[in-house]
Amino acid sequence: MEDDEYQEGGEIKKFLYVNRRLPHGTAYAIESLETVLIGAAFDQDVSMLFIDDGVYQLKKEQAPDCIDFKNFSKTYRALEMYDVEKLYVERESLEERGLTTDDLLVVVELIPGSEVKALVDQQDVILSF
Amino acid sequence: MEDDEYQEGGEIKKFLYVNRRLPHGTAYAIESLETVLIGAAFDQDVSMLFIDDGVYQLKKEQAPDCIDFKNFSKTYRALEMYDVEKLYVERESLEERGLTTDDLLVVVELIPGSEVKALVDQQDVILSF
Amino acid sequence: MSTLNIINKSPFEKRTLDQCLKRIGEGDSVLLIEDAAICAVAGTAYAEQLIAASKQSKLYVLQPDLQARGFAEAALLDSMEQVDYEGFVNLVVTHDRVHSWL
Amino acid sequence: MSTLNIINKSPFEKRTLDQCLKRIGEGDSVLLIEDAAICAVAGTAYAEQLIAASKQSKLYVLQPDLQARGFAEAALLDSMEQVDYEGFVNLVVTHDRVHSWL
Amino acid sequence: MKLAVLVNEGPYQHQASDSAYQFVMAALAAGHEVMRVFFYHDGVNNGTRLTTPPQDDRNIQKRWSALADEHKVDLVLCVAACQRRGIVDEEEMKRNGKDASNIAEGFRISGLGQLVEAGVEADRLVTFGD
Amino acid sequence: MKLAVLVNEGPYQHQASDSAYQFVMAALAAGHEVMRVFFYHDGVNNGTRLTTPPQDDRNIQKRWSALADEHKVDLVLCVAACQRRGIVDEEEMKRNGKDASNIAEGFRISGLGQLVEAGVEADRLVTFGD
Repeated sequence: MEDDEYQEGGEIKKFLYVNRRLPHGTAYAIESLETVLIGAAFDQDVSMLFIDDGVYQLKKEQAPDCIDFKNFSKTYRALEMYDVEKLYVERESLEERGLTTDDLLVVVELIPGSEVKALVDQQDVILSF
Repeated sequence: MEDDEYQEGGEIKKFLYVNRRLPHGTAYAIESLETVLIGAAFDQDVSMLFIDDGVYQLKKEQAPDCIDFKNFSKTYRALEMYDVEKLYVERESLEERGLTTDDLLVVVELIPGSEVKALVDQQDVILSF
Repeated sequence: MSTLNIINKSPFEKRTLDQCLKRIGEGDSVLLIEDAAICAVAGTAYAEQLIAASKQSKLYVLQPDLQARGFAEAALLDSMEQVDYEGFVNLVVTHDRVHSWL
Repeated sequence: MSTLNIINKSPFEKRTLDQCLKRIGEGDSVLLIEDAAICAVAGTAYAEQLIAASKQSKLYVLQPDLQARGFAEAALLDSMEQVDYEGFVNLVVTHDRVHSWL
Repeated sequence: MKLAVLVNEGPYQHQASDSAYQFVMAALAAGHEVMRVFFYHDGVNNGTRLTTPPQDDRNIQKRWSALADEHKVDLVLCVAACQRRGIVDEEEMKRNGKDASNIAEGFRISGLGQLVEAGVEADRLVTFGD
Repeated sequence: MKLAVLVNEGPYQHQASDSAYQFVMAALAAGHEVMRVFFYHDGVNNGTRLTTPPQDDRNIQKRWSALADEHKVDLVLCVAACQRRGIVDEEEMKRNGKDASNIAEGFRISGLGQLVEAGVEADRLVTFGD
């Protein structure tokens, strides 16, 4: 039952944050983003994957101040400064919603659904809220 | 903007409790049932409608004690004592789930989906958790 | 005898929209709020289903919830009417009952 | 490189099961817990989809969650293996990672 | 018209409490009466005074408390839901032998009968949840 | 093996906290180490000592507190989530000028870094939510 693949300290782990929910209707999107920002200090290998309704988190022109919510969508633009540079968006998720990469706040890597498994298979830790 | 159809006191209102969720995974089923029991004291005209996953609330042989949950399913049998006698179950909801009325704890009135609207249209208040 | 049906979840996430639409009819209205607002936008996978529903029911979307999610300027389905919270209150008052599909 | 995928919601309520199954493959497993346990039972509208998925992925259901909901004695899908919490822990340990589809 | 509102989710996690608040404000502005807001399920978590949300965010509890103060709206937390979730007033504190209370101003704890009563007395009941 | 667990929902409303508890008990019984249970989002509501569940029902908070005591499992509540939801220890009480605390025994409030650290240090991280 022992797994010596990773020793404590030193070793770098691959973290994948899977975002599947709309922003604002629930707090999962903002609290996921907060985890990514805090996690950046740990110098791990971080990727973010936006699939299903998670692609709406990156939609341009969000104005949640109209319902008295904080507008945290700008923070996705700041991820680069935290060395979080691998943002993947599933093409089919955009298409079903009538969206294109032009609708998104940040430059992302568009991947087909058939490549999601390969991305997941590389990871050590998956966080999906 | 005034609605004089019902005066306070005296008048009896028709309440429909719509149950659409599985029991145990969330507390909505048990807390809905608690409302019905408390509401019985108000001498209103109460009906309960079980559609979608709500039909599972009436499944026989529930044993939630195996995960340390209270077994409140017997309470559905006691509804009669509270004069809550109109329990409607949608036929299609049972069928999709491979269930029949033999699987249910209580005697219910089976209605086709096409009659749900007529039932709803008779109501004054709809509570769905 | 009209019912105001309120949907608050994305049809991509939950089946509530389907489950509501198949059980309502003539005289009923549907109001899309919170995360459900996004399906008021033209071009989603649910457009056709909503257009079909609009033949018998009135469809409304809560504008602030659309705007919050970045769709203030987006093209909406033809049959979709935008309301603000004042309009939401009016819908509640002018229907016989409210059914929140949770 | 295998992933244990955990689903906890009924496919009648949420689309999580669909969304998971279409993105996993060879070597992956699916564990149905909580409200998702009910789709392990034979004869539901999701039986076919799960049987198809079982051609490439192993399917498990958490027995206590089935029993809680009244299906301890029910016929399950052929491809469905029952585990208790001890079995759940074993699945976690014997896969490379865990993906909870929330 | 006389309206009542039911809130089934707690603050910040779901939009339900925000939507309910905006709805109540609009209803009052339009001249309607809001006879009661009933908090059930996790909704009772709106009634704790111990939150400290980020300074640049809305304060959901204070907004409800101010509404109760200014518009005399009756904010009722379900007692059974409070007991399961740890919302306590002075009386519940004594009754259940707790060493602290956490209820916020403008809220009161009462029975589920208050929800049914709201359904009976109001012309319309509107539910906000998950 | 070294395991970590994340709980995203509060007690009684969702099964998440129950499932997580049963999982942790089974993991300990099988001889694994559970290095941390991290409570995030509404999950922090598991850590209040002010609940009084019905006598014939499970006491979710007491069960977690007993687990911490008997098995030395580290139960961590996310500080930012606690502030939004009103879970307060002595230190937070002073820092935010509150007049009461409500944290239960065996829980501690700390930063989100503790979740990431658990992901780094544990061999497997298992999430329970809605």
